Amino acid sequence: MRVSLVGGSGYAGGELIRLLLGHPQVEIDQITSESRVGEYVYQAHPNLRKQTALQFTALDQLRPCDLLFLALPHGEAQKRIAQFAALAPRMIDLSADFRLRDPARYEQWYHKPHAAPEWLAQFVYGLPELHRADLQAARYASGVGCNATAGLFALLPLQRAGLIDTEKPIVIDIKVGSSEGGNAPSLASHHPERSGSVRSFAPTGHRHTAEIVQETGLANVHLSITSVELVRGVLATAHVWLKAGASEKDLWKAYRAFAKDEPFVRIVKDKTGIHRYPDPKILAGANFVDIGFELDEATGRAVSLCALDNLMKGAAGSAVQAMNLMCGFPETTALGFSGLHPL
Amino acid sequence: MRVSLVGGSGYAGGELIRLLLGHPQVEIDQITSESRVGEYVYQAHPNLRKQTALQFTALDQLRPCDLLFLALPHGEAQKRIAQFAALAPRMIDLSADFRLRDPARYEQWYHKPHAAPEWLAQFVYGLPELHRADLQAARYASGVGCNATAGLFALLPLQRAGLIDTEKPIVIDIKVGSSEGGNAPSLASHHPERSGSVRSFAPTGHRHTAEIVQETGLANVHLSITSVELVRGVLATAHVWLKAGASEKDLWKAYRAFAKDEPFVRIVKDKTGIHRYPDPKILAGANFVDIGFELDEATGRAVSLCALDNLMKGAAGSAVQAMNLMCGFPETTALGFSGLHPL
Amino acid sequence: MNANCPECDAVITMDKPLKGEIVVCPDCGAELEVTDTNPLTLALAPEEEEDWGE
Repeated sequence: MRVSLVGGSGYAGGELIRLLLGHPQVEIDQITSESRVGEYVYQAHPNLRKQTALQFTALDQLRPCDLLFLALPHGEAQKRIAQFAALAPRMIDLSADFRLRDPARYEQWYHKPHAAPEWLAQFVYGLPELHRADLQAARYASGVGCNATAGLFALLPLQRAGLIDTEKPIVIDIKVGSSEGGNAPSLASHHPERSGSVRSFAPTGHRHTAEIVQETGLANVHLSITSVELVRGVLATAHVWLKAGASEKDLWKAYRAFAKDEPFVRIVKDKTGIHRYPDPKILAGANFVDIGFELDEATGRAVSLCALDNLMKGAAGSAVQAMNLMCGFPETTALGFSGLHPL
Repeated sequence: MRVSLVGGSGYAGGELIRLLLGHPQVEIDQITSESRVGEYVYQAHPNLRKQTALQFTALDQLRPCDLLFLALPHGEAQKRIAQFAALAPRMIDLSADFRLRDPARYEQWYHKPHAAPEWLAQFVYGLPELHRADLQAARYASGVGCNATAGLFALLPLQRAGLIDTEKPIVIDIKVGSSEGGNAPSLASHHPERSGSVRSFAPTGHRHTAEIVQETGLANVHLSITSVELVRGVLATAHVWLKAGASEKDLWKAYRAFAKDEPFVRIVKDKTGIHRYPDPKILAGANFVDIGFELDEATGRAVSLCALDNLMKGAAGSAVQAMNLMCGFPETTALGFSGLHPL
Repeated sequence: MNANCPECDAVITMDKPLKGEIVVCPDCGAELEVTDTNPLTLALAPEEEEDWGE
């Protein structure tokens, strides 16, 4: 199968290329980048040196292919979605443009009207663990927000088991790395300023709240994002009040049920050792979602934890997983890397 | 004034010695350490090379002095408090042994009965911003818990202004550095394992909750601690629901009123630049407490932020500040270091 | 023979369990002690709560 990638010079694009190069059923035809036209792919992605001889092409040189990945900055894909759709029967857009079903909610969170609202209903939200069947039948899939994904996986085991007291507020405090900001430098990302900082860059609101509300139906959800000394990785700490009487055993049952048939979801809750709860550090480059929990029985508060790599399960990994489902390949193809330890 | 320090080989002890060496009214007589008897102080604290020629002495060599600092591991001071009290008219204990007024609450959080409950009432909780008058008249003061201090300062401005809806839960998600764990190595603190980790080491409960409940009187307080890639520093992110109608202006008034007469409390809430909210990184070695907030008016949730250096305002800095009050010295003496930038 | 972990309810199978034998739960890593073999019953083996982090 021939695939092409629009906007391949960013971090998520680079991760996607790395995965696709390792995919037996896929051959990359073209990778576009307006800023790096003519350069070799490895010049933007040094880990891919001698892995591909491809060079970045201009957007207007794009040829038809079997599946088109879009990894443009937010707001770009929606302007030319029809033009892209004419080039390939299937598309996966990693940006935020087609994640929300409701144009009004898009405008509320992204502060401008959607440029192609009629297309929104045609895109399936690209999180396989939530929309496996839909994706198998889908032509178009959106990517996932990395923070939203971590927040979703922290809530889903509890929600599916009906354990959440929806009257009480849910607080999700998310710790993130610097790669979420993309590869455009700024004073904020200047090393002497960024290294070792613990920065509350979105204390109350964040766009990814909209995806969590859409995909869980829970309304009383409150996000807060703090960036820490990390490049890849997200840790979501969700504070959730459970219905009266919920016990530790109920939680184990809920998390085990959720993870049972999911190849990439692992439960991390140990009583001994130094890896007792999910930690994104060891997930760099892997498509795993580690989930765990702790119950404060005295107050009925459960702290649900989720760790993942924002560039993998939070972006490129889920995109390839969605592609596998859409094209009938085994779901875990090209996603077998287990992460490194120590790192 | 002659002071001595019991248990001077730890990080908090070392920070205390650094500060006392810079205090014009104070002369350090003895510094004890059972594990390093006979060694020079700088061998444990390299930053103090050529700053002091003192050597660690054994506990049983301790002579009477004007004020005795205790920086022993938790549980030790309470066993010999009478013996220490005989040596000095004033004492400041940096450990957790005498922070809680109520012996029952101590046993609940520290899982063993207090060895000298009758002494608890004689100690003032050593946070100057909360007990300035008491400290001026006090003979004995306890230290403060670093996480508790950050949590307290995140709540106090709102509580004093009567803005908190005490029916709703308060969630404080605290990010900490590795120096909180002390200088005893373990597999958990082994660099290849600790560096770059985002570790939920106390997802639901932490001893410092008891101090926050004691000092604020708020019951509905829920802590969670995550250690990140950092050596010194604490950032408390408190999620607090406010009474209906509380506005951004009310918050500004509350924080300004709280910080007005406090030399070490600074408000950090800017609309521009890269230092918009409190960040512990630039507070290393300084006694400042940076507080800030963001209000989500749609939901009435305020996110109150507090950053400090766990070894300074969270331990040795507050101890010296308390000493200044107890001994009638100007409160900011020897605490003027403003922190470094860039760091 | 099967028994449930007292901590997390995971099903633990042992073929020839011995009384007093220690086994680690595959799901939650808790150390369990065989307190009876007919039927197989497991109890949390006492372990002191070491402070593993900061």
